Amino acid sequence: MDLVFLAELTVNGALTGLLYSLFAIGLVLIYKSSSVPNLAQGALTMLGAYVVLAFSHNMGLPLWVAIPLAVVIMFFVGIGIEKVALRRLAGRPVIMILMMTMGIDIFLRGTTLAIWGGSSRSVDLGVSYEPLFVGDMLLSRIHIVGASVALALFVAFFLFFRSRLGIRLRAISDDYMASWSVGISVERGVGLSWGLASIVAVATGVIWGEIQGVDQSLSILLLKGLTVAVLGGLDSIIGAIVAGIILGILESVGSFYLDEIVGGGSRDLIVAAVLILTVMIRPHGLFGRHDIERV
Amino acid sequence: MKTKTYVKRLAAAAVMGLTSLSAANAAEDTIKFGMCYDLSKSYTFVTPQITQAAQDLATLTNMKGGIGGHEIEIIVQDHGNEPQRGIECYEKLKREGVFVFDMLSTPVSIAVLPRIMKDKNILIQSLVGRGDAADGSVFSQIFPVGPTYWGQAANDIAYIKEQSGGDMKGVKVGFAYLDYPFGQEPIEILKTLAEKEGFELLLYPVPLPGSDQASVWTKVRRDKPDYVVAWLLAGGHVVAAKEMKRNGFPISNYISVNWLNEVDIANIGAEAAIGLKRGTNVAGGQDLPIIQEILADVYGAGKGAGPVEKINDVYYNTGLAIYSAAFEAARLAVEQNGFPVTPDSMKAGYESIVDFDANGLFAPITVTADDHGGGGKTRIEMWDGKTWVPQQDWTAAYTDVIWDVVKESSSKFTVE
Amino acid sequence: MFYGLSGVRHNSYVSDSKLFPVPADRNAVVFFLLLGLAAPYLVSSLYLNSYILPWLIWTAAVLGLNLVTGWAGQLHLGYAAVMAVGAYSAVHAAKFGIPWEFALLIGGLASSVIGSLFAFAALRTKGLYLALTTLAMQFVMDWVLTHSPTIAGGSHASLQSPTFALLGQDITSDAGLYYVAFGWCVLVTIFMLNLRRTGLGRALVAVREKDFAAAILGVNSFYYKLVAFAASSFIAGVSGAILVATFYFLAAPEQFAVNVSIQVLAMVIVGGLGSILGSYLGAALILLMPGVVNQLFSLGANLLGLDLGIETLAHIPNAAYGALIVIFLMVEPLGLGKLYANVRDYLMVWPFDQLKK
Amino acid sequence: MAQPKTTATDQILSLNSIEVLYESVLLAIKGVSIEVPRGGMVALLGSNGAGKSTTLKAISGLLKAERGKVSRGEIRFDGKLIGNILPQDRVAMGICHVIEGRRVFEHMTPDENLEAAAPMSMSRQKVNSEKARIYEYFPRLAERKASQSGYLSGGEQQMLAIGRALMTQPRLLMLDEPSLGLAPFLVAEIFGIIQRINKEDGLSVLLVEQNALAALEIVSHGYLIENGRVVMHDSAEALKANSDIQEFYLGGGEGKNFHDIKHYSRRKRWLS
Repeated sequence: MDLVFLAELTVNGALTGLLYSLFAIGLVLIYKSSSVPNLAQGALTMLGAYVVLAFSHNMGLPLWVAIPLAVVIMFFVGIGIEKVALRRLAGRPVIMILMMTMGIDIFLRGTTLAIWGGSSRSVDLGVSYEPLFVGDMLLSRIHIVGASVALALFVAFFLFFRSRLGIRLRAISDDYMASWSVGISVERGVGLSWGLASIVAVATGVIWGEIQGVDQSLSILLLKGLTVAVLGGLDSIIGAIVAGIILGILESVGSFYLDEIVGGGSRDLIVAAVLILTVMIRPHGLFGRHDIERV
Repeated sequence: MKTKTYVKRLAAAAVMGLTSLSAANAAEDTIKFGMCYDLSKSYTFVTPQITQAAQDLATLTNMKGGIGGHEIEIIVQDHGNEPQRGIECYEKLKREGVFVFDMLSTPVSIAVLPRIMKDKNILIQSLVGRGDAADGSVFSQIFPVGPTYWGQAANDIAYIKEQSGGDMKGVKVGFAYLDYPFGQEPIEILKTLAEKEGFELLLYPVPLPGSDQASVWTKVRRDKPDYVVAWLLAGGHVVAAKEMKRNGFPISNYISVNWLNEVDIANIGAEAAIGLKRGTNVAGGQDLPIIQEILADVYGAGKGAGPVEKINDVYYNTGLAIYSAAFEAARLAVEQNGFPVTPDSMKAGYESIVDFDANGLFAPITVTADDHGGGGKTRIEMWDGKTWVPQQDWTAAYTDVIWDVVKESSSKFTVE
Repeated sequence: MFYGLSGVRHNSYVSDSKLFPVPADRNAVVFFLLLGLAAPYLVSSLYLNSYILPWLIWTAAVLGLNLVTGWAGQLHLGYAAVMAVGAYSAVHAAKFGIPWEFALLIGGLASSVIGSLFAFAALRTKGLYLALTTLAMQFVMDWVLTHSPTIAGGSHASLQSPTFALLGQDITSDAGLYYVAFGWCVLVTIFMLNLRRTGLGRALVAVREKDFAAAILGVNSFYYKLVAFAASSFIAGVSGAILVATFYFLAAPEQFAVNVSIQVLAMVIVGGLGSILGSYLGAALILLMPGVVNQLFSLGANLLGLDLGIETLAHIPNAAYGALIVIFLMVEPLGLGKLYANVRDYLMVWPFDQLKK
Repeated sequence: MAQPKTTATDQILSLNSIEVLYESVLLAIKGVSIEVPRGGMVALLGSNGAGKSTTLKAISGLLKAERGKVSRGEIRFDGKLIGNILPQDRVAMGICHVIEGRRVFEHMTPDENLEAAAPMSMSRQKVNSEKARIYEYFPRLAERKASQSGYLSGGEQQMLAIGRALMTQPRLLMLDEPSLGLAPFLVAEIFGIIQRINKEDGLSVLLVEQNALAALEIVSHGYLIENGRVVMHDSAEALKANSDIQEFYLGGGEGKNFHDIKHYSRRKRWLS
């Protein structure tokens, strides 16, 4: 294998990885504010894409109208989920919170498919699929677009978390009680983070929907997203970005070699291995706080 | 409409619990087909069309007087691709007088197999499940009418051989497959053929659910295979088409498994898909006598089982193919042994199907006690931007090789 | 009123720590045991073999998961994988000619060994991290199954199970298979009931509540976690093997995939963490719900004259399954077992309910 | 039990025999009545677990976070009943509670800590001028305003917690054990600043302390809580002079043990 090829695998892996980061940012936002691991993020992603399609395909609106509309709707869906389901569980054992988000995941998926049916649809963002060569390396335009969105979101959130509202959200993630004591509405803050995560879900859903079509399989991104989030540290957005790149490269380059040995399909294995090893060796991930729960 | 209201009536009755059993047992003047389908999980890209086709065909047949004067009932239930629920569905319908079952899900078909064999009922297993079930001497109760994946893969190779001028030395064939039993199944036969014909076989596993193919096509671009045979499903083809474009692999050298339909074409883009090839078991398009009849008589009378747009889908044709063969078997059963139809007479009916093609819907099949596949002919069709154009006649290549594999595999199955 | 406590006096610790100190409970248990024994003569074969038999086996499995999750407090999202280990080992052993009694034992032990690997994860992590680790382990297991034809049974990934036999007698009748499931479920239940009264059971609860504190009191939390995982995995393995031997008749990877793990955990939660009765109720609810919901909806649609598409109808049970979990966690996080306990507590003192808080 | 003697208008805060239930079963406070005069400084004294923190949480509304609730009695702030008002709205009304254990936002800088506490409605300039005012009170914080708060010393963190509370523009500042774990000179410094804020801004202060000696130096009035009940209240001078108080809380006396305190409390209750 020559170097150009290795470089191409690496770059394309990193770009794909950034698309995982996109997903993981949604997880991080919620975990950061409320320490809830949101297993329903996959279903939210899928729902986000379906809502965009409902506006663009079913109602015939152009995408640049459909996406903002979906963003607004999903923002309130996210807030609603937090308010109805999660708020009551504050302070309950993590098993119940996990099960709750799993229940929400199953519910959202069932409802989405009951409304729109299971056959795959496509989002057309108008990104060209003509080959794009950089030197001898072939890059994917849509992946570049997606990676740019991920990085743009990262910058946006970086700035947001330095704004006054963002600082208040960070305060909530630091200390509930202290936040309450200085008049920060923790409920509203956590709700806001769910709303933001749902907006991220729309972005993720549209980009992944363009790449692989909109159907049930969008929710399967969850395992990769979780792995990226855990590797990055669960409460760190920069962590999600870096971990996404790492996982993407590991997957792309690693599976190239491993597939030969194990006879294919080693990508899932790599993801599972990264998840297990991270938890075993460094549960707080690359950028997570050290005080994260462990034995 | 008969079949549909029946579904609902049945559901209503079942709520009442035990009472439904005796009630359903009384209605023995019909011929029942039980479709325990996955309508909610992995097979949703195909099951709605197939159930619709089966119901429409039943309606049409009933409008024409049914089979030997007896109406057909189609009972549809969801099992969500879960073996557990598939078995529940089987056991329940069994007691309601159903003995012809169709599971359309590999895991569930596999799960009910032992029960079907033990109860001596009939399992329609076209297009899914185990390929070796074509061996009627072992799988006496299973009817995978139509080609197996093995036969289809072999025919793809035969087509490539034909295109390469009869000599496959130096030809590279890539095989992109979903990395689980569905996609892995043809590997054995492809390896055997590669040895026999001297072409180079390159394997490209695609992890489930098939949406992540970036590295596969990067490899394809470097390996430069002449053809890529693809055992993917639904969205997988759409991703592949995009990747092909990106990697400069001509879509006309892409030969898909039969699971690629008009929805996928629309998702790829009708223009972008021009030249794409598909191995198929049934004739595509609506230009078929049986579909015209359904459109006129069933949908014309407002009795369609679903939206009329869904008819324009090769999976609808596939459903028609499965059930026209099944109804033909039932017709023969009534003709030979009279009413009521029993599992034995149904089996005999199936095994006496000769040269049946449902007016050009698929290649003529002849089912025998040993060959439950019925010939296993497929053909390659090409998308020309508007419709599917057949590239060859119905063929069944390398039948000896396939039967070797079938026999070898079926010999491992023992009926307990 | 049913649970009249008057006249119930215990003169010794032995009698006080009896399994069922309240006579009404004892009577109910005897009643249900007799009902279980007589089931083949009372219930149609459809219900016996398609509903009750899998329900009993799943209940046994749920009890096993409850041991590790409900009692020892360790999250486990890879339970189905552990069941798969037992099922595949047992079937392979039986194919090899080993009598089923030993094959089941082998299945259980194999599961114990693999299941204990999960315990090592539990040594390092807990809560969310343990859940994620076990989930990843489930994926690894799924991968191994779909990529090892020798284990999974050829290119079709289906492994036929030899006819089930005990003491040299082939068991093929509906009633016979039912009794196997019934026997196993009763056995596991008795084990769990007794565990509650032993030091081991109390130690597990201590580990769940606060493993640091337990350690200070001299409870070796790692040892007990290991024991909990091993015992629960044994139950999982045998349950998996019995499920294949008496219900599926062949093993396939889909029977033990990740969604099954989630389903078993849902049974535990809906039934109630740590509740034995809840395990029965949770398994029943989750197993029966899809069919019932589907029928209710099509009935309702029929009555209202709505024309729900067949696809819509098929997805509704899933939505309802998710909603059920959500609603339970919102309304009664301790599950069906707790709901029953509330009623029982109320009736215990009825009509003298001044003890109510 | 002592009855409030002054009229409501003089009082910024008045508690009238409140009871607090945790988890609907555990009675943590059994009838506490307290008054804080406008612009005054009052101390709540008592041993560990006496119910001092619970009283503060009842006032600030933070009980909610611990599944507790005020089951009886009324809390008035500025004459208004506030029992059903959300904690964040009580802060907006002007009650700020500096909770026990400092609890700064550890992963943020002191500067961000202060910003987090500023009401969203406050203008940018006002935020900056408020910050400047707080840095003026606590020059040590100004020096370290860009470092991570988790790495500040205990005294600095306590100052930050108080400064953060001041950002909410309170009229009543409630401090829960500000001296806990701090060196005496730091306690003196912090108490000095509290006194200064009280004088300069007219801020009312309710101070919870175990360190009764230090507290009684700066407050005008003190309440003594035992077992969830107020057992004695008087002016700071009187309390300092009281022999029992000296013995149990100011470390003056010798020879009496815990049993005697209990006995004393009971007798006191009978008398009141």
